Amino acid sequence: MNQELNRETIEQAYRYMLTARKLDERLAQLYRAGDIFGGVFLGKGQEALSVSVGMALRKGDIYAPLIRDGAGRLAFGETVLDALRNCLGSPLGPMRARDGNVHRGRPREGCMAMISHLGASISVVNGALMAKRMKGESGFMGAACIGEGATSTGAFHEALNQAAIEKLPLLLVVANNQYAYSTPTTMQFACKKLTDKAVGYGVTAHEVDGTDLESCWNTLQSAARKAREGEGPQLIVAELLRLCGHGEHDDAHYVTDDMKQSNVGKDCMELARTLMTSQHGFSDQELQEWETSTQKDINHSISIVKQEGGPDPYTHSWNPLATRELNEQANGIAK
Amino acid sequence: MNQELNRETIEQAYRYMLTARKLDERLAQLYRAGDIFGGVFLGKGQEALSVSVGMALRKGDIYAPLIRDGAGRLAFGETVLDALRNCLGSPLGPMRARDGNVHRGRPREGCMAMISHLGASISVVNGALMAKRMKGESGFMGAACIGEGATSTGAFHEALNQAAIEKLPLLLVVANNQYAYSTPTTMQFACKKLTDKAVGYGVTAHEVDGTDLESCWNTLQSAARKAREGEGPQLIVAELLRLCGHGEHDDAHYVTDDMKQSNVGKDCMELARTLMTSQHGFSDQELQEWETSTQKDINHSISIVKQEGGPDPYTHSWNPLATRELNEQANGIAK
Amino acid sequence: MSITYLEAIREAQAYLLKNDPRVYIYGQDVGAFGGAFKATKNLATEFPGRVIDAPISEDAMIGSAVGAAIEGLRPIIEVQFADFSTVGFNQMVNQAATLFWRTEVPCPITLRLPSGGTSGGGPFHSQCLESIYAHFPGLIVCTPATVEDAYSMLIESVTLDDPVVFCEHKYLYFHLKAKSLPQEALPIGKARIAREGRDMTIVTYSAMVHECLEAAKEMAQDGIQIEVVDLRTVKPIDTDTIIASVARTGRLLCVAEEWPWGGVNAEVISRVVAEGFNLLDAPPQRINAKDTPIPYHPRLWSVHRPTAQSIIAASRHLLRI
Amino acid sequence: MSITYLEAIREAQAYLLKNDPRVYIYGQDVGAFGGAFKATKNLATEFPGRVIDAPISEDAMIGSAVGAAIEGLRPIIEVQFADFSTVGFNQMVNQAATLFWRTEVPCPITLRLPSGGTSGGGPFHSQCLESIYAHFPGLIVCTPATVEDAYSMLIESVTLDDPVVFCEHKYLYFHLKAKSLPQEALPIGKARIAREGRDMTIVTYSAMVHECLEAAKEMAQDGIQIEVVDLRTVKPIDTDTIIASVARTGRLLCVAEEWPWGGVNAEVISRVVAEGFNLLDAPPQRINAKDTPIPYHPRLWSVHRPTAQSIIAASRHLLRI
Ligand SMILES: Cc1ncc(C[n+]2csc(CCOP(=O)(O)OP(=O)(O)O)c2C)c(N)n1
Ligand SMILES: Cc1ncc(C[n+]2csc(CCOP(=O)(O)OP(=O)(O)O)c2C)c(N)n1
Ligand SMILES: [Mg+2]
Ligand SMILES: [Mg+2]
Repeated sequence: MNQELNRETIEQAYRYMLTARKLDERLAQLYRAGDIFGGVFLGKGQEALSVSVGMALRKGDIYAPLIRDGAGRLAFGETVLDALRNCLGSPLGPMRARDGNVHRGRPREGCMAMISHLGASISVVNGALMAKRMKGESGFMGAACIGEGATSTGAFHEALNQAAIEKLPLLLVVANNQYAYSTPTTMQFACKKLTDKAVGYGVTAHEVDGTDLESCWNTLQSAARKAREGEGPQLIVAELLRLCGHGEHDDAHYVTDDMKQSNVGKDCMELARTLMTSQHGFSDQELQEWETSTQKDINHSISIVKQEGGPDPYTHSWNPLATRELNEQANGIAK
Repeated sequence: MNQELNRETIEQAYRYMLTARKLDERLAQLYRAGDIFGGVFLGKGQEALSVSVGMALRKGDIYAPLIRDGAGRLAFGETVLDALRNCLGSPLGPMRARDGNVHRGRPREGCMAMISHLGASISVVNGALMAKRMKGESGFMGAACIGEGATSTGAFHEALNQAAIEKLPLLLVVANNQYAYSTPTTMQFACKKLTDKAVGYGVTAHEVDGTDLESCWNTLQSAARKAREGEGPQLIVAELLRLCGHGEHDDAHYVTDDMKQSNVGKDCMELARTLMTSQHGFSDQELQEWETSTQKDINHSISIVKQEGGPDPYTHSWNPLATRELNEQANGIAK
Repeated sequence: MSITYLEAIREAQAYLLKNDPRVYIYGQDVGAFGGAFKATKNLATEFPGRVIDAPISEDAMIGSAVGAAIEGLRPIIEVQFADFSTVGFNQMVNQAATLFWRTEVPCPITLRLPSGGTSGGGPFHSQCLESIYAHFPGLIVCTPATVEDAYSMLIESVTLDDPVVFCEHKYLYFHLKAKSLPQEALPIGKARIAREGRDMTIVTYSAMVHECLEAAKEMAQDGIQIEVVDLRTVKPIDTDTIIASVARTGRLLCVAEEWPWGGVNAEVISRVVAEGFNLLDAPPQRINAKDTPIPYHPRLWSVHRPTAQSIIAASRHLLRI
Repeated sequence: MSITYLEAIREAQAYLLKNDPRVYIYGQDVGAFGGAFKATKNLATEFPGRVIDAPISEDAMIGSAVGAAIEGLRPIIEVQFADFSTVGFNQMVNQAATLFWRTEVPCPITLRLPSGGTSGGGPFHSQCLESIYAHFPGLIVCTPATVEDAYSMLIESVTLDDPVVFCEHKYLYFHLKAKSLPQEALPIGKARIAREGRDMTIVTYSAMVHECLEAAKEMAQDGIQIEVVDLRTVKPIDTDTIIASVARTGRLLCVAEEWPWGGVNAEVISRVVAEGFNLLDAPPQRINAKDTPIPYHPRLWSVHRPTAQSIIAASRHLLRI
């Protein structure tokens, strides 16, 4: 049974989206203030899709979020503190300052920690699902998120085909945000729509307006139900626009005005806000209060994380192997 | 304009097929006699498809044959001597005994020398076609051949997508011979038919009975015309059966009787023979004479090649680089 | 009764499947067919659902193994030839190798690579890729030279909590036989003195151990005693055992079938000179395959890779300098 | 006027496009956008149709370059970060590297790999993969350390009839400036004495040249004269220049930013001891990055890779033994 987007669930969804958006905004500020090492990558414009994925998942499921999945991560259980610790390089973060920004996860809790190579996490989710099946579990599902650019990778193809052969309960969620870095879709694929790929793998396709929370919600719920019920992989393609640069270093000047003014250019947050007030009886004031309190919570977390400081390289352990006795001196040079 | 399969062209096609089949049979014998180093891989059952590809190509085109394309290679200009020299390890062969069996080609003449990694030659053909376009050539085309198993490789996906984006005149010919080594198609893909993949790349698909020379001929002719006329990549999927082991070391016990007795299990050579006699007025005697003379020619070539002996390792040059002065001593060890 | 290197690999997998419900095998044609080399013969029947045919998708094969490992299983991935692992390379060196270091979640997967040259193998069915994997932090790389090690090291590989690249040598598959399977074994990470000697040390591994032993035997007829160290594991390297041997002999020759540039030999020599420079009476030498693709023709191949004869020549040279 | 390392790379490509109609550039975002690092800025406008955006398909990018090379063109392939070349690896090491040896048809392609660590880069935007490529026969591997070399070696790379892996260092992109572009240059394959000295030799390359020069400068204040050899090309290696330097100094330290196992340092040391054992007054030493993935946090990164300070410490150690 699909879960409905009712007053209760939409509040939850909206609050995750809001937190993700506010967190992104603060990260952008911190980046500009020079408080962040390396890059910052935001999910602006993709929150409705992302949260719908996160909320379609349950504890015990597998989730491989990607670069623009702040909202989905929160919905799947990531804390603001984890996110900030990772972005600010706290040794208390999930990756202990060894990896940064969007490269974070807690695999033990089902949240995979992406490597940068696009498309590479899909087969990892497949493997986890195969394992669950071999262990005799049931009712579980996995979701892997990618951008439309990543559909050009060999890894995407091999993994989707693998999932189809093994009939795995995989949601493969493609956020077609119209650009891969600066590359428009015309240089990325030549099919009419990305859902056209589904038939070639023998999987079910779902196309959805990624700017509309309700559509995203319903699509993800129904895809998730199918996956859990044994109908095999579900390919979800959401049309939307990246409302920011590829990273905060990028001014995205190449995004055309036409694109910005088109349907995909709408801001899912604004649309969700309207939905909340016009359809679900939330007041503007209520929303404003959430915004303020979210902002406050984030700021509070930031101040905590800033106090945690960075890692100490001298007490840091440099063992690449879990098998302690097989670790050589980390610099690999016999003295 | 498509070229017709008329009395003249079918004779040519049939003779290439016949030579390929006879050559294969002799190679199998040589293998069993211990005259061949390493493996032997045959194209039995795939000659009609293969020759149709080879004859759809012209001088100046690009061809990347694969493991079972003896007939197509001959049609594209390979000599029996080249084939035998490569399989028997003659230093006069196209690969000078450095590579063997199906790993042969003459890239300067448009015939790529396959590496073993499946799917890897498709993008090579793409690049050659891109180059021809950049050089201002026109009317050319390229064909890359693979088995259905190779459609599972990332390389296949990236290359077909690349060809589609660049709208290259590529024929991607998939011989669905129902097995990849021992693996049946159910463990290779989950789509209903492989032509279903075309729409997901935005390319044209052609499905063909690979056992029937006339169908293969017409399909390849029409696909080639489209490609040359600028309609972009053409995906051709031929249904047939590998009428031999994966290699001569394999007894193919896993091929089911049902499969052998089904439509794909028909022998394209036998069907072609019937076509020749019943439709094109060739007599059984004529065909018998060709068979005898082909056999004789091959045997003659074998005796030539056997006399050529093997390479001399001591006078052999061991330079991996074309830039002579940058080659180190081949063993890479400073003395 | 006698058992081949290949049978030992099969037996190790049978043992693992039987004794550890977390183990499964995934690879092209490994199921009903029993694998291209028959290393999984009958296992699909004996262990239904746990020996699974894969599509021709090395990237997805290895990627999925990482996911299964995260879920607590212990996959064995068979790649049909080591050479083809280059298309699954990224998942091994970036996904599997970094998982524990990044997340503290162990990644116990075993990648079985049928490696090395055989007659007529040619450029793409003969490669030795151990050094390519060993260069990346986070991987263990095993290169068993004996039937006993093929068996015990494969079992231990699957038992370890880290990703293991298991380079089994195709040349040894059928050639090498033992009386029986071992009851006990040296652990992964420890080298073995395959033959004792006082005049020089040869450090080697995998199929080359046998070429070196043959060379040593022949040299012994001239009264020259060569000590042969079988590395067994090329990452980590058991530097202590090597140095101890060099301390006894004063001379070091490293022999490997792989290409020379930056290989096991280079790594071993660098370690020995850094730690044991003063133990050396002569410059350490190495022999590798020639630095070209591996030739198809057996006559070319026979001079491309090191053999007992070229090892003898190098040994004599080393003893003179 | 001053020109950065990155601008030199752009200028080299502009020069090549202008002077050789066979040259084109292919890579993600290299067209109108000018590349992730702006190494192809404005080139798409200046040379219409010859600077082409690629899909996220490294395997197909490199494979297509081989095909174009066969047709007589000279492609430059930009991979966005060296780290991502692992998914195009197979086409480079098996298709491109073997083409000439197998078919006598040269394969003049240049693979540009933005390499090495920068602050906050982390495990997948910092890798040095030169040794992975150098291990395979048939490839030339360049690692320019200066603005001048970035320019002249890139031009020469594209001119050569062989596949070149061009490891350009991201840390140098903006940091490093020169007055002008060079009029002449050492050829690929030749090392350069970056600083003369009599007390010890440091062999290094790429960004580490500058750390070593800084170390040498500081040591000079104590009257210690370090000779710094910049390899420039790591395959082939200019062993003669190295040996000649060691002959003068008697001491060798190898410094590289990459992981230690089987890297450039190991290869250089193995060559030096084989050929120049008796020239050495002390055991050759090496410093590499630690053998773990490259950490994200600058504080961890600063101890993970070699720096002037750790090079000084190693140098002092080497001078004492
Ligand atoms: C295999 C690989 N090649 C190149 C890159 C560099 N890269 C990082 S993000 C990106 C664009 C991704 O576009 P898309 O998949 O559409 O996701 P989006 O950023 O639009 O969310 C590229 C090319 C990479 N991460 N992995
Ligand atoms: C990347 C890669 N993985 C594995 C192999 C080993 N291999 C060689 S042929 C083959 C089966 C090929 O099947 P298919 O593509 O259907 O072609 P067919 O042999 O049926 O003509 C396999 C798995 C390979 N050559 N390349
Ligand atoms: Mg995108
Ligand atoms: Mg097949």
